[in-house]
Amino acid sequence: MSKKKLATVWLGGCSGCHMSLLDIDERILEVAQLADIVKCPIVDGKEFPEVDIALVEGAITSDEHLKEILHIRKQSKILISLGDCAIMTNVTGMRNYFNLKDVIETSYVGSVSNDDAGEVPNHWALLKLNDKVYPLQEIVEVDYFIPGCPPSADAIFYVLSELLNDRIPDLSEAKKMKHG
Amino acid sequence: MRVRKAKKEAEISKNDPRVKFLANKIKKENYSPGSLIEILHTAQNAFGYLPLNVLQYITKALKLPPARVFSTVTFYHFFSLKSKGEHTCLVCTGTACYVKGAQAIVNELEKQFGLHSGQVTPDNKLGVAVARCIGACGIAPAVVLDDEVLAKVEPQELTQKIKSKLAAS
Amino acid sequence: MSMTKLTLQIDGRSIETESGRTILEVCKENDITILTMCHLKGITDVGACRLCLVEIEGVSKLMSACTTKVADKMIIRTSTEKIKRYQRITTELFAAERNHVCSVCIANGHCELQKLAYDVKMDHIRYPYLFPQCEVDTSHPLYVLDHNRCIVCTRCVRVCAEVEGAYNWDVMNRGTNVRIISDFNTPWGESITCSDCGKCVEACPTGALWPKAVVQGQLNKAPEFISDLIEKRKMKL
Amino acid sequence: MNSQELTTLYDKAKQKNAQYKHKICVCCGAGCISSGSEEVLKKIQEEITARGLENEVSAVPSGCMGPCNQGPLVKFLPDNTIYQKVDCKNIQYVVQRQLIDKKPIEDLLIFSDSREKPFLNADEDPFFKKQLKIALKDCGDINPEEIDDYLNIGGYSALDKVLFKMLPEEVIAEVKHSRMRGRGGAGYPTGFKWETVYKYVSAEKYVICNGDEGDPGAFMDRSVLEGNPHRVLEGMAIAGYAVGASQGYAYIRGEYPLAIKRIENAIKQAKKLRLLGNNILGTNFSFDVQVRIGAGAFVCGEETALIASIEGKRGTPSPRPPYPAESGLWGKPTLINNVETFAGIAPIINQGGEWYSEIGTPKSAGTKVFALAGKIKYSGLIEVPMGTTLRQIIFDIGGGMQDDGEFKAAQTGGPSGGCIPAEHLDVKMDYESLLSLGSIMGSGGLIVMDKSSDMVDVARFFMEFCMDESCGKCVPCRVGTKMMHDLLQKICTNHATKIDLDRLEELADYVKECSLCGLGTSAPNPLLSTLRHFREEYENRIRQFEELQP
Repeated sequence: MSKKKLATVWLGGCSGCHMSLLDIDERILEVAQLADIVKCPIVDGKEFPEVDIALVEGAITSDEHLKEILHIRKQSKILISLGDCAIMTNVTGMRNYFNLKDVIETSYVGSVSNDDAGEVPNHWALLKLNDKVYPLQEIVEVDYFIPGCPPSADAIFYVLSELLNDRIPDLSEAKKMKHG
Repeated sequence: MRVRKAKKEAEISKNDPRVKFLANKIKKENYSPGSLIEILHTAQNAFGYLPLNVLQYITKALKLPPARVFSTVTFYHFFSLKSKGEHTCLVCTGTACYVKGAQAIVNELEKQFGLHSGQVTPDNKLGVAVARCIGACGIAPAVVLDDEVLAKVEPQELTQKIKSKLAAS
Repeated sequence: MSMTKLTLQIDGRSIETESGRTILEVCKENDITILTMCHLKGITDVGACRLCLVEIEGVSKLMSACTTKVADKMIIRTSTEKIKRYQRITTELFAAERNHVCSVCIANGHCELQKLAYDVKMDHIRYPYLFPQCEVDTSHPLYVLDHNRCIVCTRCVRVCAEVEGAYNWDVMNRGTNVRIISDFNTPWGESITCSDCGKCVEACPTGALWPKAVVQGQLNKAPEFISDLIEKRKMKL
Repeated sequence: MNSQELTTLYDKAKQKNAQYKHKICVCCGAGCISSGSEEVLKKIQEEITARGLENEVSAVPSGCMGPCNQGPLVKFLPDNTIYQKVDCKNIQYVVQRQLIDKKPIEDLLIFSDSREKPFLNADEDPFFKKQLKIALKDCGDINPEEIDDYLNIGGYSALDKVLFKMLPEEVIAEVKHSRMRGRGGAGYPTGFKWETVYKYVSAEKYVICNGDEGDPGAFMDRSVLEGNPHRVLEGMAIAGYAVGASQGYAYIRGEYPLAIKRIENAIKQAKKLRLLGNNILGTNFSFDVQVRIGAGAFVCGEETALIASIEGKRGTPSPRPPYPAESGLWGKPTLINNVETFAGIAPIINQGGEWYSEIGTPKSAGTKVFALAGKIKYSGLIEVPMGTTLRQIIFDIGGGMQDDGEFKAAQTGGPSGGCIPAEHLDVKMDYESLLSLGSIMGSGGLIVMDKSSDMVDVARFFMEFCMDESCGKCVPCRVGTKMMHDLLQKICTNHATKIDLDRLEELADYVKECSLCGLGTSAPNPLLSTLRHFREEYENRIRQFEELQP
């Protein structure tokens, strides 16, 4: 069995899911035996390569994310939504009940600590936020979901090891599903 | 026990002829909670809408829980908690009217007066609403302007008519 | 009303029981799981959440177990593939309707909706979230009403009216605009009918009603307390 | 008053009518009123007086005559000549030519603008000739505001007959024998419904007339209530006698002020003659009717919701069983029938169930009123035997398509029904045939659409209606209709993919199977029927969008 290619992605989220991924601790060696981690927020690499499995954390909040996820979908055989932000927008999506403009004004200008002295940053390198935040499955087809905020390390490892061994994971059977 | 600090609404005047009218109706219905909707109809006809103090009056008279009354009022589209304007324009958007261009009327009203369904002009002169079907499909598209049913309405003619009404008042 | 013995079949099991009971009661007595949300033992059933739908042979419609009485020789199926599929959709619609952000919810870990999601194996929601703008009413000195987490099961409404007798709550508007209200949609703290008893809070299955004295992760509601209370009230001591 | 006195009343009414050589009926249905018919009536009455003809000619308002978009309509009896679009300006001329010169003005006759040769006797015109009127029989010929006019045509004789010559069981047997089915939409056999209520033992029972006609595009109940309110009251009283109820409620939409006014007036008149109220016609039978006004909620057409509304509550439906026949209004056995159903009762009693059962098809007896609207030449109200084909209705009666457009589909049953495409134009209009095409009879709304109609948008329109009218009690209807509407909107604006369509279909099945009441379970029907007959319209839009994707 040839080694599989694995990538992890960090979109609109807090990186807590990646922390949870690291919490699989020494079991990462088992993963490493079956797969090469070719792309990950802490591995340098410009282009998103073709991979067998992509673990995507976070929701789609901006044009940039939208472009990224469409590209990732094309490059990946299996796409996994990792964590509540990717699946249900979670905290990232809590701005969806308001106008984007109001949200930005409130954060940068109106917030108490600013004494009304703040201003909305406007730099070309900053993300251009979309009006609404979307979960991944509303934009692309998603193959597996690992809910949780963050998902447990056990759940992440379970799904990875099943897929790397060409088995179909079923979180509900393993009693590893967790919302929130 | 916490201190109850229910906000007081303006009392309704016992001398108001509309209140007397309402009181008579409630008496005629024997203070029966079952006649709540009939009484609300009477109140709305008299007041044009259902002000909160009128609801409180009805609630007390019928000995109903306030939440029961409020939930009933908000369930039925006929009842309004806000004043609807001196002149009202009700556009029927039933199937027949829709097929024959009710949407164009709604659009024209929005264009001319900036009003969506359920809105009133800031000066409270004109209110616009849509009805689901007033049952006058043979004369579609139909509009009710201040209780007058207009047949086969042309958007521009309607807005002209409204404008002359507004100018006259 | 005289009770007559009757025999029926649920999921292939032959069960003896008495007339006058609902399918849900009979299932519970016989350890047959039926998912519910708007049901709370002791208060009037309304058949609103549609989770307890069952198939009955010879009946073309699915029937809600909480409101349908058993009859002799009834053949009932509670967990066919079709029913499971519908239960999952119901759960998804619950979750997509309001803003159920488990990770920051007071009821996280002690929520009946969350448990339901595990029961129906809901790992994600296939329908677009509605993200409605919902209010949080903190005006009451002891409790909070958070419409973001409300699923409009109306257990609070019925407990307040039927058990406490205060009738503080009801439902306003219709369709997806329905909201639980106190009095004339008055802030809860200004209600003239609420007796501050907290029964609605115990009855609420989610994080929509909660006591201010609790921090996240410690909320532990006891709706069965309400059911016990109703039983005790029936006793003549 | 007793039966004897009723006969005297009949004689009196006959005498009163006999003195007139001519009767002029001016349609004062809501449609014609909005075209100015009340003014026309006033002018005609003035003209009659001016000519000193008031002892020979009576001019009265009447109920709906049918062709609503030709109004104001004026009918001259006994010639049965109908003038259309009558203008106040030419009344003098019309009266002169019709009554004095006996030379009817062909150019003003009904359908004169579209027929080569209009008919002097309107009943010979295909629009009327192909109809068979039972429920609407006297609408348009009598003054709905005068009980004398109803008595003159033998009104309340059916009530007289059941009170003195029939036992309640016999009345029920007669109705069962007629094989009449409920005209409100579901088509439940009326006689069986009556029998069920009759069998429950209770000191109090209720009869409710469901006039909460909320389907957009339907105005049958309205026309019956406006045109012949006494017929409905008589039907209700007969039902009350048959099932053992002494209190009736007429629940009428608040949107129908004229219907409310006329039925209230009719109740007053009937009570005065003791045809309603205590000890009707001197018997032990008492029956009173109260009007309840709806407040703008479509769901209140559902029986359990309607009951909640009459009790003064939110009109939210409750799970059945228990059925209203067992535990309805105030927990008592309750009979609920539609306006049109009640309007059909007196003829059944007078002419026999056998007569009625021979009209229509074996499974759907009798006649049905339809409200024709949309892209059809002659829109308005018609009544035909069950089993008349859609083609006959649209092309023979309705005069075909407006502006000679091409027929695309007909929508029946409103938001609970479906669309019938051109290849099924020869479908028989009866309960089973419509059901087999994925539509329903419903209460009788019939909207004709031509090629300019977008079927996806039609589905979206009805879904929006259901979403707005959902009471919000059960989850499938409350959230499901909203989700389906959003998905349809997405398809309409060309933003949807194949997956969206799959989701939509799954939701449609779910909402249909799981909703608590009829509004929810039938809400997906317009969607499902357009998907069934016009699937390519959905797929084209999806293809268009998917082709745009990189």
